Amino acid sequence: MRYSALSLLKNALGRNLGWSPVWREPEPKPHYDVVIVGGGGHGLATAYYLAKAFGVTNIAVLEKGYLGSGNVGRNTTIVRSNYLLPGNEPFYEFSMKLWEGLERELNYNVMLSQRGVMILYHSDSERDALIRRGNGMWMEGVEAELVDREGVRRMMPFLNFDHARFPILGGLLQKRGGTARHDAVAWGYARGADRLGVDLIQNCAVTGIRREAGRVVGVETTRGFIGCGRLGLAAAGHSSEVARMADLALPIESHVLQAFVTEGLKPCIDHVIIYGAGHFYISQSDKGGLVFGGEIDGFGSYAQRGNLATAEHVMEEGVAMIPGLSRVKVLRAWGGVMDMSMDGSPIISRTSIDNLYLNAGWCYGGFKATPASGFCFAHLIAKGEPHPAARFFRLDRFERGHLIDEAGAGPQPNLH
Amino acid sequence: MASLISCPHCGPRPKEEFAVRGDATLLRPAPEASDEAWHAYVYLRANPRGVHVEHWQHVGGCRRFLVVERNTLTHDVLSVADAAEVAQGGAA
Amino acid sequence: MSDLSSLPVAFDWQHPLSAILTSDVRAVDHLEILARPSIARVIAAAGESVAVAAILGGMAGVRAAGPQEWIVLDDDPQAALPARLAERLGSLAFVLDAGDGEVCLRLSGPHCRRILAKGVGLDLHPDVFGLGDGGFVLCHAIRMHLSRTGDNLFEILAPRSYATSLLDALKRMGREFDLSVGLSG
Amino acid sequence: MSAHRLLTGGLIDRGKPLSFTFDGRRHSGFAGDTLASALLADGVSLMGRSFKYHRPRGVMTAGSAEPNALVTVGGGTRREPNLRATMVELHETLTAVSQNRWPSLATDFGALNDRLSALLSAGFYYKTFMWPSAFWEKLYEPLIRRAAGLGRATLKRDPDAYEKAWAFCDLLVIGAGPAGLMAALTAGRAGLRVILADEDFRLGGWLLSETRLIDGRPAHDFAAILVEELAALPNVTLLPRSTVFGWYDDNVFGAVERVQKHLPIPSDKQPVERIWRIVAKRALMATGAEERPLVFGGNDRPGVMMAGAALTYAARYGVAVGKRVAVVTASDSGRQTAAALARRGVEVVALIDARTASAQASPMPEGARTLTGAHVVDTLGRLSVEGLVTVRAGFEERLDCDAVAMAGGWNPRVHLACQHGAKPVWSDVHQAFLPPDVGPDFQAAGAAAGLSTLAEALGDGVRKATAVVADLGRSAPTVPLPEIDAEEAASGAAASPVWLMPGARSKAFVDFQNDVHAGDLALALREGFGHAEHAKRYTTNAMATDQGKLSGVNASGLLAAMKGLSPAEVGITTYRPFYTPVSFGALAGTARDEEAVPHRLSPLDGWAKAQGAMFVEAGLWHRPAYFPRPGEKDWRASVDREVRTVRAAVGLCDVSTLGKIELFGPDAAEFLNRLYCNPMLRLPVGKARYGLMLREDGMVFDDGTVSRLGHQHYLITTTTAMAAKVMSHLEHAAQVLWPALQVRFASVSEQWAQMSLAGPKARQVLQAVVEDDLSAEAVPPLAAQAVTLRGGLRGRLFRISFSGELAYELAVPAGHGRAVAEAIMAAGRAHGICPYGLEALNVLRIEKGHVTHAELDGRTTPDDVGLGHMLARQKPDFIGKRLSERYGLTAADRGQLVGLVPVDRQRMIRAGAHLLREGAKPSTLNDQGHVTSACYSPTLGHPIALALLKSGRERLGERVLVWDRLHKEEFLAEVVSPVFVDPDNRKIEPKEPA
Ligand SMILES: Cc1cc2nc3c(=O)[nH]c(=O)nc-3n(C[C@H](O)[C@H](O)[C@H](O)COP(=O)(O)OP(=O)(O)OC[C@H]3O[C@@H](n4cnc5c(N)ncnc54)[C@H](O)[C@@H]3O)c2cc1C
Ligand SMILES: NC(=O)c1ccc[n+]([C@@H]2O[C@H](COP(=O)([O-])OP(=O)(O)OC[C@H]3O[C@@H](n4cnc5c(N)ncnc54)[C@H](O)[C@@H]3O)[C@@H](O)[C@H]2O)c1
Ligand SMILES: Cc1cc2nc3c(=O)[nH]c(=O)nc-3n(C[C@H](O)[C@H](O)[C@H](O)COP(=O)(O)O)c2cc1C
Ligand SMILES: [Zn+2]
Repeated sequence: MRYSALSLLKNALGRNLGWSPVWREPEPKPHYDVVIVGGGGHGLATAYYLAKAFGVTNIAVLEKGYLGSGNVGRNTTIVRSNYLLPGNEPFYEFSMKLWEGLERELNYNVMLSQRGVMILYHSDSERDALIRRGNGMWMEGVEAELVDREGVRRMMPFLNFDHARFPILGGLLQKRGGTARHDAVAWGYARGADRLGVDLIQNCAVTGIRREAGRVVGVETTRGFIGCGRLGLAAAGHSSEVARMADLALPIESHVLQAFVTEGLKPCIDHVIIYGAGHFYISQSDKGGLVFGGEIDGFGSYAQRGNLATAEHVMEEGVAMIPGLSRVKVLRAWGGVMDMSMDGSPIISRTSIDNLYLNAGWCYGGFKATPASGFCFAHLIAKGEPHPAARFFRLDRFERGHLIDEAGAGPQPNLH
Repeated sequence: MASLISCPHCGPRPKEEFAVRGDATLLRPAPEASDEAWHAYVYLRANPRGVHVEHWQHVGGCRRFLVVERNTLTHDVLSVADAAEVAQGGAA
Repeated sequence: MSDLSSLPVAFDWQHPLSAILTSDVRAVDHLEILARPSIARVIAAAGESVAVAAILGGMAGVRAAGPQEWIVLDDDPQAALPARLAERLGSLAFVLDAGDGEVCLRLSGPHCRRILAKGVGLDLHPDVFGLGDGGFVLCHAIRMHLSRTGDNLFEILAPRSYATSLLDALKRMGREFDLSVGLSG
Repeated sequence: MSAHRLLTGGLIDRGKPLSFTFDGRRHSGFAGDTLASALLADGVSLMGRSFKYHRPRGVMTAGSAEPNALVTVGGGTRREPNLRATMVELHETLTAVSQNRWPSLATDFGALNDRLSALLSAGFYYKTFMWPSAFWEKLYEPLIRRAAGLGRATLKRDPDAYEKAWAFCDLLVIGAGPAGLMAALTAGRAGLRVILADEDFRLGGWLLSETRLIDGRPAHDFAAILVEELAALPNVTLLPRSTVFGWYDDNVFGAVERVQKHLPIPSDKQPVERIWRIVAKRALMATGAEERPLVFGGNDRPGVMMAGAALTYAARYGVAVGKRVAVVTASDSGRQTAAALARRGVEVVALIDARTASAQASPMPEGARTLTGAHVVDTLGRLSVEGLVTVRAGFEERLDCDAVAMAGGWNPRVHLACQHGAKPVWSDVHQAFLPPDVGPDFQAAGAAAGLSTLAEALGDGVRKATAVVADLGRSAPTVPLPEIDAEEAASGAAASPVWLMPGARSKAFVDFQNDVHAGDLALALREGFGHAEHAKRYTTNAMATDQGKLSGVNASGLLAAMKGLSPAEVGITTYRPFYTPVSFGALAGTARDEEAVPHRLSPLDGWAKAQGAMFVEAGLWHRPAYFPRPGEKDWRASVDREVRTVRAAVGLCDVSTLGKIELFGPDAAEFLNRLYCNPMLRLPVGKARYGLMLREDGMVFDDGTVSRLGHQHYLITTTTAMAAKVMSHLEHAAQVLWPALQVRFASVSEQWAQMSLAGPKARQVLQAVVEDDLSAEAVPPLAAQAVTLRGGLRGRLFRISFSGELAYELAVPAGHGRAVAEAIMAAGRAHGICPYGLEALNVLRIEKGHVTHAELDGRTTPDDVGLGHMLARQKPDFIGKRLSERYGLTAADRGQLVGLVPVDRQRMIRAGAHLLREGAKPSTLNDQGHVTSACYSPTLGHPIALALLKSGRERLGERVLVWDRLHKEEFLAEVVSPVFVDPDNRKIEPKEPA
């Protein structure tokens, strides 16, 4: 059913009884040309583009929980393409462009809100690093703007400009950056893929990868064996667990990142703001809750929940940046299991097994990557060669020393 | 466990006093070991969902590196020992 | 060289907290800033911690500071602890002068546990943290050495550069109980 | 007496009237009232508007589950939105205003949404607003955003203080109802360290609403006696006004205590709120149960509320919620409540029981009609309820009433026990979700464990606490249970809940605040969002400020009913902190503003201040940036002067913040040799050497100096920023990598004040304060030795130069630092000495091509920054050796350190500019590198810069385009050697004494 204001009106008159399911609930077939493990944003987008742009149609996405139950449904929804390194910037800009057409592409309003993303700086060296970043963006044709202190004050008067320790001196603004509605992205791609014939199979955990003669022939699942021609892994925080089923060890650690939302407030923060002196970012959802987060908890975890100490630290930084948050109340805290790679950048790559492909290592920044990740992974699976925008995201870059280390923190994931 | 770690030297202490270094099962290869061994040591991680052995440093306390056996799914801590003692085959 | 040391001391010594305002009245809960204690850090040489512990065992002012490490403290600035200890311990240990690097504070009074609970994640109940117990702890992100030296008496050693910040934190923690602050001596 | 205040009873102090305002109108209440009870007493039933449809709403509960009566309290910087009127303690001068309405609560234009509700069905926004695409940003989204939210935050600086504290106990009891009080008493008498926390300002839980006598006295008196005994026990801590909001790993609980929120003007000696981190050996969840609303048409009209709440208002606050109350129930509990209401003097006009006659009969209030097997299909009235419509056996009837009390059964408050991921367990016997078994450390007691009677709750508290006492190795006293008059019968198997009363004539709400009605859940199911978590996200059920305390279980029940499943199969959405919302301020505690992180002050801080330094934050340090003099028009003027003075005469700079680590032991040399990439074994005693540490991945980690003070005694320095990391790195190497090496080390950063004296006149000046001979023969470049200062003070002297000048670093015990610095300044006055700061230091080092963190950013190899010659590949091993050989780290086209000089000498190069070949089009592919550091060189008289340029060392003499698109600048620069000044290092040891 096509969505539009008209269909909404028609159905309203029919007391909304006319709507039909957004996706089927098919039984798994015995064999697919391509099986994707993981019904998160990336897995669903991959299936969608495989069917839409690369002509593969016999596809299944296997999801152990419900669609969108992973990180796509628990992130702080920031989308931007303001990366530092040339290995990353073109890819994220490609993603940004796909975002900008996504509602039309999917006939689903993912509520992309290009309200502007501001990274604040508090010292001369932070400013210099942002200038480098901004000029790198312009190299890729991406608009960026260095805003001085007064400019920032006009846009965000509630910030703590007078902080004697970490005064706000200015910021780097990407106007096209913003937020998108997390769940809608999963649902929109799922609906789109389903309409193109992709089987979305929920409550179907992959428990083994069957190989014959060095090639993958299918996967064992909680709903039985499912054969496949090619296998794509898009399991985010669980990548290591799934890859282990094919005896692959990955350059990845799984860490928990918490996110938070406040009670609903009348609009008061109009941009996405990233605090440079610490690790804090905040925006206001269209419902009115302030959605924010900070650092990872710092230890390996698959528990999808974090600890109080980290939460307190996030609040400390929040109040340092916006003193007036003090009387705002935090409603809920949750966690996601993140695939932290050893250089902090993603992997979209072939593996040592011929027909097994890997999409992982998204750290805390893979939501914004969803469209391009899906497109590039589909490209790789369908054509066997990397999409140019993702050509640096190879699994063997660690062995070869072609690292893409935005934070310069080296091979210790909890520092990225 | 991640609210508290029982340091064998200092007793139970809040997590903020510790810094996590990562997988403690990895052994630094000999200088002449293969490229693969070095790559595995620096970059590849078992990253288990379940019991994991990690290095935590008690930076806010005694500053010792500890070997912490911990379940990454439940956050239960199963054992904590001094890393140097473990490395030298002492109390494990 | 020897005649140089007989020259008058030309370079004043300054306590990092010498500029603070001390309280007008001494309240029941009080924080005393030691004027200039003699402080030494002792690190046992490899394999010698038992021997060092045995020697230090009999001394006053010895605080455990982790495996193989101790801090020794004497209120008297003339105690010249580092030199004395270096002599006593010989090759068993390395002795460092910490008299300039650390400040020493003493917190006393009926509420001192409640005051410390506002910064230190340590159970200070006497059954758990008894007389003579001590160790490094974080207090408002500052690593300090805390030990119990009496029923309602705690001693704090903190790095010099953090002294002002730590004092501010302790004053805030004690505000509810009108904690007073004063320099000793 | 106000309209609805009962003449007697209640735990309010009728001798203490309080006046307050709501939406500008004056009201009065009594001490002991909440804002909600006082408003109800004054006949105010309309207290809020719902989120989406702006429907008029009244109070539903008497506690923290309140979804509707959210108000903004206070003014100015103390204004606080979204407070539950049911939890706000009344105090004199309290001002409250309603929210989410315009222009007024009674007349709200937003209510137009209600008319359009068919269009605004669940998830409507995903299906529209897509065309034309520009309209989303410009029109639709702003419209949606305008409608967002409930209260308005000020975002002004908060005048109040907050703090955090730790607490440790054997047993934490959460909830001070009958179960919790008895548990605390049992454990307290046994000598355990007990903490009893309750979010209410008065301890007693349901005992404060109970209408029967206990041991012959009113239940609240019984509670007061228990509380009194507990308060007297030294091992028991009572925490009223304290909500336990989270259960974290290792049985650590988070609680927020509202220390002064109930006072008109908080005292500044105390925080307004305090976070407790409670480390509990054992904990009991005695949090009681939440009454379940009934889902029927019009169940949201002001005046419709939970039956238990109606009783609490009567019993505890002396308020009749209506003059004619109808009770709607699907369980015995509603009948009991009706009876209790009547006992408290509230007129119950009807009891509508959805169950048929087979249901157990309970005593009925006199004069109340009883309709069994009846359903409510609608309520009447506009801004408050005036009646209801019931249907029984097909016959419709209108009933007059001004309040409706609904009793859909009880949901144990399982929240906290489910925060680690265990799901609540549906019980067919209880027809409710019970807490999961999460092990012996955290157990439920009383109504939270599914028990329904008072006697059971009291007994369970004793029983569970007794088990804990035994478990912790103590013996428990016998705590006798009190006598209760007219104990109700334990109801045994609960009746099956009525998830939806059939035949609704208007919307039947499930989630009141977010306006989710039964039809929305049906739509979600129809569209494929039938999984409980999908339904939550699609409809926003249970996502409001009350987090589904009233709506969560009902949504499960409804979905289950629609799917023909048991609630057990549908489950319930995930519980997470916070039990109720917690302020940023409380969670941040004292760590705000100046106190956000600790300050570190150098021992020379006082000296620098006296010299008029301008300071800059560098990590935790407060460091002098430059020392302005009168007449200097900007910082550049000061910096240029400082640089020139160093190059021509002498300057003094505080370098105390460098990390300093002393190492001892037979293997210290070997240890250092493995840590640094350059050779360290043969460093002579009395000498210093520049050293470079790598990470294991081959990138530069830190640089500094290594000095050999004795045969087995070394001192290394680190950069200020990396001091802590290097220390950990050493500890890792010593404890984990090579524990067999006999090396010991300690940070001595705090012990020493260190100053750099640089410039051609440095030797003469220094000689004035140092007794030892400072001639080039006695103290040659890279000497490192002990020295004696005038008067006998012992220090350490290093001949180390960062500026390229004749330079010394002098270290003295920190306490003497200021006096020594002052003496040097006095001695140097005749030579034109000046203090210099970080800015001048930076210029001096750029002029010499020395790298700092701008170049050593974790992505550069020694070779990248021109230090490839330091890599001692012949050493058998050092950290970073193997992986630095990888192809990607040795490729010829990596960025390499070069110098840049603008062709037009007037152009200022900026750090962060990128580089392009002359004539090349800007693109990521064409990018040739970037400027890492830049400054104006007073020595050369023009701007200079350092850059990482692809294959840069081969390109000296080439012209590149400096491209700074952010500043809309591009100009040519010449690629030169990174050493701009004195490339042959002649100035380090001037031939002629200057
Ligand atoms: C708190 C938080 C905040 C974040 N904020 C941002 C942000 O602001 N901006 C941004 O760009 N990114 C952000 N991210 C990162 C982003 O959410 C992730 O990088 C991205 O969602 C990961 O890709 P995905 O959507 O495919 O992952 P997921 O949604 O996690 O998908 C993986 C799926 O695989 C399934 N799966 C796993 N194992 C198996 C198996 N054996 N069998 C079957 N299925 C399996 C999982 O159930 C899951 O549904 C954040 C992440 C978190 C946790
Ligand atoms: N069927 C039923 O379950 C039912 C029905 C009606 C009345 N009752 C009565 O309820 C009583 C049950 O006694 P009880 O002691 O188990 O419960 P209770 O309701 O008397 O006490 C629970 C207490 O816990 C507090 N609380 C809840 N969550 C909290 C949190 N997160 N932090 C801090 N405090 C919190 C509440 O403020 C309350 O005071 C009995 O008197 C019983 O008769 C039960
Ligand atoms: C952007 C965003 C906004 C959210 N807003 C709310 C909210 O307003 N209310 C709420 O209860 N939860 C909100 N959540 C949190 C979800 O309820 C949920 O906790 C989160 O998606 C993780 O799922 P889980 O808690 O079921 O594991 C939000 C989540 C995200 C990612
Ligand atoms: Zn320790």
